[in-house]
Formats: sequence, C-alpha cells, structure tokens
Amino acid sequence: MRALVLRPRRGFRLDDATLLVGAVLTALLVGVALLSLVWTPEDPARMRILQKLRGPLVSGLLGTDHLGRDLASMLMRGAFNSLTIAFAAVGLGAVLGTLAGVAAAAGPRFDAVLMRVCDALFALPPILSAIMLGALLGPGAPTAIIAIGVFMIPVFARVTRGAAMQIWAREYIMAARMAGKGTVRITLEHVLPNIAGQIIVQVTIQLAMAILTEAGLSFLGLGLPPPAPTWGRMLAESQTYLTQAPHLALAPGLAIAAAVLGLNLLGDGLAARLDPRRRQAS
Amino acid sequence: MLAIRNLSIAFPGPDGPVRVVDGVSLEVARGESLGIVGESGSGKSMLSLATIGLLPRSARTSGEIRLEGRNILGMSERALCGVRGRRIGMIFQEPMTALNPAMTAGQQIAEGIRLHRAAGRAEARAEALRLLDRVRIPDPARRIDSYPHEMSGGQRQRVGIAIALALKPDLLIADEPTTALDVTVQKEILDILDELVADLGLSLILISHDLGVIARSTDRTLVMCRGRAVEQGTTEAVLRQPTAAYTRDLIAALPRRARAGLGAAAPLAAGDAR
Amino acid sequence: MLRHLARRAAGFAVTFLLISVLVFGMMEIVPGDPASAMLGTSATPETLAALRAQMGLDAPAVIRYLRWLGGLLSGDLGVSTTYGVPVGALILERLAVTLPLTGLAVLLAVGIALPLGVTAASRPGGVADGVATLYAQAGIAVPNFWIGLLLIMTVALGLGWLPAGGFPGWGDGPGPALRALLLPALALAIPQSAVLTRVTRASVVEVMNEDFVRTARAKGASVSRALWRHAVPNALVPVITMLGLQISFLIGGAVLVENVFTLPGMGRLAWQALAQRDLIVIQNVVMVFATVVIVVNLGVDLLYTVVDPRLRRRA
Amino acid sequence: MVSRSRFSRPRRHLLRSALLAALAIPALAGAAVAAPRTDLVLGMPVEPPGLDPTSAAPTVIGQVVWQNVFEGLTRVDRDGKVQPQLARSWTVSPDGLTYTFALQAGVKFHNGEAFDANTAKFALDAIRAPGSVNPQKALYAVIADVKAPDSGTLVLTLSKPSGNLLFWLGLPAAVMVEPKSRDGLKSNPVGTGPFRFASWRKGDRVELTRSPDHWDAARKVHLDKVTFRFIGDPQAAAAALRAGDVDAYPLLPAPELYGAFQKDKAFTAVPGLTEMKVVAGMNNAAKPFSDKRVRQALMMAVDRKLLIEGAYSGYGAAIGSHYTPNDPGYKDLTGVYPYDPQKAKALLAEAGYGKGLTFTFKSPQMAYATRTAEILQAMFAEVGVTMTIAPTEFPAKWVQEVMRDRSFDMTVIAHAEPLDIAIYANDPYYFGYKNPAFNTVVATAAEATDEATRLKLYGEAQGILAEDVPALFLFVLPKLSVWKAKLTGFWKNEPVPSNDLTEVRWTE
Repeated sequence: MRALVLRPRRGFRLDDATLLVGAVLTALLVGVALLSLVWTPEDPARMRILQKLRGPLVSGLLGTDHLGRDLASMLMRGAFNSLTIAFAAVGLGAVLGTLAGVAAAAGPRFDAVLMRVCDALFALPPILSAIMLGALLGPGAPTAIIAIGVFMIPVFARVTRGAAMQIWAREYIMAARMAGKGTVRITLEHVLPNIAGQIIVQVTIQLAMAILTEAGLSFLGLGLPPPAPTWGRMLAESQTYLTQAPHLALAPGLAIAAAVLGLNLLGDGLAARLDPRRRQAS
Repeated sequence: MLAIRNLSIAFPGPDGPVRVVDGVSLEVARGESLGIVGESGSGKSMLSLATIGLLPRSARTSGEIRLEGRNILGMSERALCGVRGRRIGMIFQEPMTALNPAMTAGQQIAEGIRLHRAAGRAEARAEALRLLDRVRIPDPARRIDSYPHEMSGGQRQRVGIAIALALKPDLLIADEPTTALDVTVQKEILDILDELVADLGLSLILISHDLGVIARSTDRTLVMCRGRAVEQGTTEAVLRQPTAAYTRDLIAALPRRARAGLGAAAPLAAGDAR
Repeated sequence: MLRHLARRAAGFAVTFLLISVLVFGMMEIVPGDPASAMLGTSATPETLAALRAQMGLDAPAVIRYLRWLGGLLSGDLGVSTTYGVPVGALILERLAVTLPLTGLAVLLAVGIALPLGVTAASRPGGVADGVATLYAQAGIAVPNFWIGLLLIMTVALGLGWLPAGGFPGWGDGPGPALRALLLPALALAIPQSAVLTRVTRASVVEVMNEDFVRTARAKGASVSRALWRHAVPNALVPVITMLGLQISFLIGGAVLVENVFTLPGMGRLAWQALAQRDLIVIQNVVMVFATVVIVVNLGVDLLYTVVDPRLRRRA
Repeated sequence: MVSRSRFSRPRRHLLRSALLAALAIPALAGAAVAAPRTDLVLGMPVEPPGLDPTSAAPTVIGQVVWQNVFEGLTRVDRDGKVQPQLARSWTVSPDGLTYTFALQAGVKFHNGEAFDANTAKFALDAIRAPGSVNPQKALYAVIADVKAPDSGTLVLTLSKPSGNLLFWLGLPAAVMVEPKSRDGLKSNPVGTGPFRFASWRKGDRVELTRSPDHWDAARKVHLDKVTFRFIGDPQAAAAALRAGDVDAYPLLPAPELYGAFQKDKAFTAVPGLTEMKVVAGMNNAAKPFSDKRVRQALMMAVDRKLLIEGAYSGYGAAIGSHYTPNDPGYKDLTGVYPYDPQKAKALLAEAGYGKGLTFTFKSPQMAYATRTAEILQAMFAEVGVTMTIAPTEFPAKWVQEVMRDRSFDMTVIAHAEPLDIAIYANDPYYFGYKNPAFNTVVATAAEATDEATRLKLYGEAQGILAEDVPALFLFVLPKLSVWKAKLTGFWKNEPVPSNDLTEVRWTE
C-alpha cells in the first residue's frame, strides 16, 4: 500500500513547514499531557453538581461538564490518558505488525501463514471484536490498548511487507547476500532502515486513528473507566447535551482534531525528510 | 520553416536563476534535417521542449522561437495545442515509459488523429493501421491492439514515431530516439526516419549525444555545450574542420575506426594547445 | 489462470476456517451467556438452567461448533435465540440496509475525493491543493458519529430536508429509503473521502511526472485531457487499494453511525446480538462480514486488472 | 425543438404563477377537512429481544404488547388498582385458599382460537411447569392446582393465602396464551387484545393493527394502526419528535433533553414516576458490607437530592426503602439516614475503617448507572472512602458476575418489578441479606387478604430495610413521557411497565 505522502511542492519549503507545524502541535500536545500529571486548574474528578453545564469562562477556562467537573482540567488529563492509550496501542500494533511484515517478506513460508492470519484479523469487524475483548478482559487501559492495537497489526504488516518486498528485490540486497550476510542481518541493516520512512508515516496516521477509535470505544462504554477522563468519553457523554451545552462537545472534538492534525503533519514532514527519493523530486 | 533567435531558458534555483539554455539561435528550412549534439545536461532537450511549449511551469524563457513566422513563446495554451502534433511531431527517448501503459498502440495513435481532425473511430483506426505499416512494425493487425508492455523497445519506438507522424507534421523533433535501443534496432529506426524525411519532405531535428547518429542522417549540425551553441554548420564541415575546441574533443572521444568511417578529422597530437 | 484462482480460493477457505474458529472460541470464553442475558434481574438458578437447556447450550462446545459449521455450509444458519427467527432472514434484512449504505458512502467518498484529489494534483501548490490538504487533514480528524450528529442538527432538524433517522424500508420504493440513507452515508463518507483525497493526490502527482503524460501533451492533448485520460487511469491502483481497506471498515465499523441514525444495519445487529449473547447471530454475522470482506478483496484484485493491463496477464 | 421565443416573457410568467397555484390547493384542502388521525407512531429507547412476556424478563416486552396484544385474567389500571379483564368476576373462599373466576364469554384469540377455562388452565399450568422459563415463576408458585369445571369457570387452589395474587395475575408475565401459537409467540405474538401483531422489522419497528372483533365493546379503541419505532440514541429520539416522524416517546432516556420539551407548546411533557427503584446493592455476605455500620455510614454519605440532580437532571423521587411513592402503603423513610458526612465518617471510624476503605463498584453500562456510579464515587471520596468503578457489560456479564456468581462488592441497578420488596427475603439472592424477622413480616403480608393489615405490614417491612440498609436506597426513575399536544389517553405513571394504548386518541 503506497504510503500516504503529501507531495512536496517547491523542494524544501513545504516539507519544513509541515514538519515544523506538526512538531510544534505535537510538542504542545505532549507538553499539556505531561503538565496535567503535575498541575491542572482544578482536580479533574472534583464534582460541583450545582455548577454543572456552565459555559466557558463562566466557571473555569472552558466551563463545566454535566457533573460540574472542570472541563479544562479534564481535557488536560484526558490528553495524557488518550495519548498513553494511543501510543501504547500503536506501539503494540507497530512492533508486532512490522515484525510480521518483515518476516513475511523475508521468508515465503512465514508469508503464507502470516498473511492468512492478517486476513483473518482484518475480516473481523473492528468494533464488535473490541466489545468482545472488553467483555473478556474486563474494562481498563490494557483492554483498550489491546482492542485498538490488535487491529493495527494487519495494517502495519501489510505496509511493511509491501515495502520490504520492494527492498528485497533491489540489487544491493543481492550484493549483501553475496557478502554472506544472513537474512536477519540483511533485514536489520538494509531492509528496516529503508522502510523506516513509510513505517513512521503509518505510525503517525495510526496514532491519529487510535485516538478516534478510543472515542468510539468510549461511545460504547468501553474505553478507560471513570474517573480517569479521556477525550473519547468526554465526546461520547457530550452527545446528549449538544443543543444545551455545545461547548461540551466542541472542546474534546477540537482537541482531537488538533492532535490528529499535528500528528499527521509531523508524519508527513518526517516522511519527506527521511525518504531521500521524495525530497529531490521536482 | 523554424527560426530560433537568442533563446535563453532559466530555472529558479536555491541561489538565483540557473540558465539551462543561454542565447541559442538556429534555423531549420523545410525538408532540411538538423542534428543537435552535446553531452547530457547541455540543454538540448530543454531546447526541444521549448519549441513545442512544454517547459515545466517554473521555467523562465527569453528570445524568440518562430514557426513559419508565428512566435511559439507568446502563444496561448489553446493555440499551442493546435500546433503540437499537427505542425510539430515529437519522438522521445525512453520507449519504455513514453507510451501510456493502459492504452493500446492503436488507441494512442488514433487519439492523435482525432484530436485534430473530426475523424470517426473506424477511420482513425484504419489510419493508425496504415501508419504502423509505414513504420514497418511486424504484423501490424495484431500489434494495433497490444499494450506497450507486450512489445519490445524497438516496436514501441516505432509506435512513438507513428504517433508523431499521425498528422503529417511539417517538423519532426526526435529527442535521442535511439539512445535506449540496442545497436541493431538503432539502425532500423534511423532508416525509417531517413525514409520519412525523404518521402514526406519533413524537416527533422535529430537530438543525440552520439556523433555517429548525427553524422549519418543530418544535413547540418549544431553543437551545444553547457547551454551554449558552440558551433553550427553543415555536418561534413563540423566533422572535418571542427572550429570549436569542444567539437574536437567530441570527435576525439569517438573510437578510431568509427571516426574513420565518418571521415571525421584526425585528432590533434596530444599536448596541443586547447 | 485457473491454478491461480484455485490457490486463492484455498487461501480464502483457510482464512474462513480460521475466522470461524476464532469467533467461536471468543464467544465461548466471553463471560455471560444468553440465558442470563435473557432473564435479567429475576434470574433464579432454576429458570436459568431450564433456559440453557431450551437453547441447547449444554451440549459440549465442539459438538455445537461442528453443528454450526455444518449448518453454515448447507445454508441453514440456525435460529436466533433472542428473536426466534432464522438467522439467515435476519441477516439478509440487515444487509439490505448496510450494503446500500456502504455503497452510497463509497460513491460519495469517491465522488468527493477523486475530483478534489485530481484537481489538487494538477496544480500542486495551487488553491485546490490547499483546499484538498486542509479538507484531508480536517476530515481525518473528526469522528464519523460526531459528523452524523452535526448533520442531524443542521440538515434534518434545521432545514428539514431529510429525515432525522430511521429507515422506512425498501417496501415503498427506493425514494424514501435512499433519502433516509443519504445523511448517514455522508457521515461515513466524509472521513473516508479525506483519506482517499490524500491517496489520490499523492498518486496522481506521481503519475503526472511520467513521460507518457508529456507524450500526450506533445500530441496536442490539453492539460485536462492529459490529466484525466492519461494520468488518472494510471494513478488508480493505490486508490483502489485504499478503497478496498475502507469498504471492509465501513461494513463492520458503521455501528456508531447506525446507532446515531437508528438504522437497522449489520453493525447494530452485531452489537445487540453481542449484548444478548445471541451466539448463533454473532457467529453468523462475523462469517457474513468476513465473506463480504473477502469478496471485496477479490473485487479489488479484479479492478486492478481492469485498470492496469500490465497486471492482467499475471492475475 | 421548441424555439426559445415561444416562451415569451408574459407567457412564462403566467406559467409560473399557475404552477404555484396548483401546489397551494392541496395544502389548504388538507388542513380544513381531515378527520383526526387514527395512526400513531411511538418511540421506544430499547428494542424488545422478543414479544413473548411469558418467556423473557425485559420490561420493554410488556411495554409493547401488554394490554395491546395480550390480556390477562385481571389487569392493573393506570392507578395501580386491579380490574377485571378476561375474568369477569371472582369469589374468594373465606380461608383465602380457593379463587373461583367467572370468565368472559365469546372471546377469541387473533388466530381464531376460542378462549375458555381450558385455555386459561393451559396458560397458568405453562407458567408453573417445572421446565417453565417464565421470569416471574416464583410469584405464581403459591398456586397449588388449577381446575376448569366448565368452559366458563376457572378454580385456583392455593398452598397458602396470598393478598397479591390478583395483582400478580394482572402482570405481563401472566397474560393468557393458547397452545397452538404458544411456541412462536416470541416473533409472532397471538393474544386476545384490541390490537393484532402486523409486522416486525428487526432493529427498526413493530407494527400493530386494530383487531376488528375485540370482545370488550366497553373499551373501544380509537387507533387503527400503531408503530413502535426503536430509537436508542436520545439525541436521535429528540430529533425524530421535533421532525414529526414520531408522535410520542413514553420513556425519554435523556433527562437533560426533557426541559426543552416541557417548554415547547407543541408537546405535552409531564414527568410521572415509574416502578424502577435505583438501589446500590451491597454484598451483605462479605466484608466490608457484612458490617451494618459500614452500610449505614455510606447511606449517610449520599446526598440523594444532589445525586438526582446530577444523574437525572433533578427528575425522579428520592426513596428511603425498596418502595415507590406510587404504591399503596408507601412510607417516606429518606429521613432514617439523611445526608450527614461527619456522622458517616464517625460511624466508619467506629466500624474500624477510620484510616480508609476501598472497594470495587460493578457498574452496568446504562446512562443512569454510570452517572450514579461517578457521583457516588465523588461523595464517598468526601468521607475518605475510595471506590474503583468497573464498568461491566450489561446484561450478560453483569447478570453472571453479580446475580449468579455474586462476586461483587457494590453495584447499582433499577429494579423494575412492581411491589417487589419481597426480593430481600429471597435466598439465594445477590444482596446476600438474611433477616428472619423481615422474612416473616413479608410472608404474613403476602398472605394477608385484608388490605389494611397488608399495607401496615409492608410499612413495617420498609422500616426494617430503611434501618438495616442491605442496599443504598437512592431514587425512583421518573417516567419522562413526551407526546404531541393533540394526543391524550397516555398513562402519567407506570405502576406496571407498559404502554396501554387502549385509551389513546388524537383530539383533532
């Protein structure tokens, strides 16, 4: 599957801009998430039910939710929770997926087996399987991580396999083999570095997808259990207040959009920077 | 027929515009064939692209390219479309990539015809068949419906020529037509070009880095080096009495027997003053 | 050619079997059984045992698996424990909603992404390119159930042009049914079209640099003709790959949009069946879903050969 | 080819105005002449998993078919009183052990089968049979034998007197069914009610049509066609109401949307009460909740008013025991352990948990449950108690872990069965509450045929529970019903989970 790449327009300038904006947004995101561990305007779990559904700036920076909790603090702590789940899930998906993909490209025997497993995983309806996992492992961060991560494995496997196969077909791999290098060393020294660009692009895209899937899971009552706020659950719970208190839905929605935008731009910028072939093209 | 005066082409580079073609002037009369020779990167391809107005958007040009009196550089895109294919035909270097992999040979030739003439599908196809025969493709009836990846390099180049000839243009530009082909096929392609020039009275610009090709089938020759025209004259003159040092180097680079075959000037003794 | 198809069919059979074991196994170890789901808070041990017997749940797992698999192959998918109707009919009813919904969503997604992506690629850095990139980034970032809600608020309630949810069924003609599917299809299509726009744009820009596009221009073809007649057909392969991936997601992942628009589709059937632990329905829904995904993959492969003759000989 | 000139300017103008006129006429005609509508579209938050109330528990089944498709020997009316139905009249023997029912004559099932004493015997025997999966089977265990001396009379002999039998016989679980259609009721309900089952598009809607030959001429039905549409998402439900696709929504699940409908002239929205008692059940059989003081302390840590405001936007009524204000004999016991964090902390310290108490809370995934859980978590934190919430998939996983395996510390659920205070006497049951004194009070109340003594005994039972706190008695869910202003005849409260449409009609 060809990597989703934003073609650079005039040589360097666009790549740098994408990378810069992406890096800044992501840094901001991670910064807020880490800060929330130490300080938040209010304790995100503290309820003042009588001050519920207050608008932004009326009570606290972004107002309060349906149970009177401070929205700004919840968003900050939510950033940390959503990001940890997303990074862990993508970590799981990327590592296992890449391993499978690279192994499939290296050994034809692996290829048949792994691709069948990937097809099977791919054919399971994502949301349904997440619910099954939720019921099986019980709610909690590990379940959310596994439920989201498992379905990334086939995606990473497919991307890595495709890219790795292209590299295996190159002449310099024949040369390396002539030099007596084993399949594993070739994979580590030649294959992986060359497909790193495409993997990184996939990582940032899947990070964005992970945050959205967590929102979907929370909508189904599966994500991280209360009182730990996550953007997904805030969005899900804001749904019935859309007409009365739109800021409840807007705040997490915009946060997710900014995070996804930042991660995607970072991914595109990195991909353009890492993949020499793309950088020189007119 | 075609007159280029003081043509310069520049591209915006990291530190200021880079001149790829610098003040080149040349003329091609009707029925005459002009060879342009020079190393790769000497600007000869850019020159040909400029002639049919297909330079990349970022190119900045100055000077004139007059085709039968009308200046190509000033022309609108719509007018240029009228010129390309009908007045000037172009043959490219890489037969492997020059043809659309998703269209059959017949379709690609017929498209050229139907772009300029209100010809029906059947009529265009018949014309394409005739053209394929004209460029001596083996078994044209089958080849008309085969895809580029089902043909050899030589056959594909023949289709390229057929495409360029579709509308009997006045001027044919062949940009390194034989470079990507092996020697035997090169000779066949060049024979076809010579025949066409002779039969149809076309003007031809043949671009190549290979002096042998230029010597064989061009009346006059222009030598280019780093974007500048260093020498221009009849092919015999350029070969026998090269005036520019660069031309002599080019000739010196030819293997001895090839040089003799072409009647080119003997190289100066080593140590000559350049 | 036949050998190739046979090998692929064998591959699918293995995948099919693998999925059936996977889903049956999952349902066996998931806590909670249909009897307890049915009896709720007034479940006494006695009635629970009686219901389990009635549902044939006390047979050993392997026997039930083989009985189900046998039924699957012979076309009798068994009877739903919650609804008491044959599962086959139930799934067909739901497919009559999900397939048109997915089809409409794909059409809308392609309808948005192809023109946007191609025009963006025709003038990199131009206005269209800016719009396409912005749309792509924003489209990916917004969850589809959220877009669904906004559409209900604005189009259905605000302007009253389209129904705010529900599905009138195909009984009284395609008109009302399609009107009911339009907004949910749009909610599904927007995020998908965002991804598709990016893929289309990248692929078309890549192809525009190919030599044969310049040959076409040299023949006198205008920029747009060279773009649409020459560049786009050759840029479709990666687009189709992405489309194949998205279709499988749309079919299984639409449960959230189906929920917001109260559409009786496969997603909600799966969700309700899981809540009721209606094993027969879940297992068959997953198998049908897997079949659809496999068929879609086959379709994608066939589409490759149509679009790119070079692949024709190999497939 | 029509040349442009033919449509000269004046002609085109004429054409346009004619078109507009044509459109206007039908709209005008429509409003003036039409008779009141006879069709109704009802919105429901949950789709029933089947349509046979005698074989599955979910109350939503009764909310579709009870009193519409099925009828019982007796019926419970909108005020919770027992009224005759298929049993015209009855006499009870002095010792309260023999009930003789005189049945309505000439009653037919929708499939043409006749209803008589033998069918009634078949229905009651089916409920009491060993293999029966009737959800309320325990209630009818008191019936020892059923006899049908002739087609018009039914005689029940009880093992011990029961004050509530006539009420239990009026519940959805005891509706009359006949042998031929018995097995297919789940997807093709056949009863004696005023509406017949027409169609069920799974996941979307159930349609009922008026039964032409209904036996009860007195209760003439005003509707020809009723559609139950299942709209789970509250926002979609509100949208469907406003868009006019749905005419009434008897149980709006999202209290936060209710205020807007109350202010909207086009709708009638008057909150009533249901029988759904939200109680936080505790595992009395294990530490820490085996110690009464801990339970009482937690009861005092809960501010019921604030909890209702947070969980249900202020709708619903606080309760001090397992009894709703609707039911006869209700005593307001919210004052037994009122909100008093200081006293709660002191009691916890006295019980040995001064330094803190931690337990897990298995919360089913309904909106009211998760919100209640989060609010309780915050309130308990105020008194130094840490509660971790474990969202548990409902119904399957929750029923298995809480009801069957009883592996839980605290949970929350709304008990929907009317007059079900006796469940605290059940053994085994998820509370794990064993109080012989309570059991005798409840048992004697059940046997008391005289109304006054029964209500006094139930009052005593409520007192014991309020003091013993086997579960935190929180609040009763409101019946947030909304219907178009031109509709009348709906029930305000819900003594029995139902949507009795027999009196519903359009006023104009």
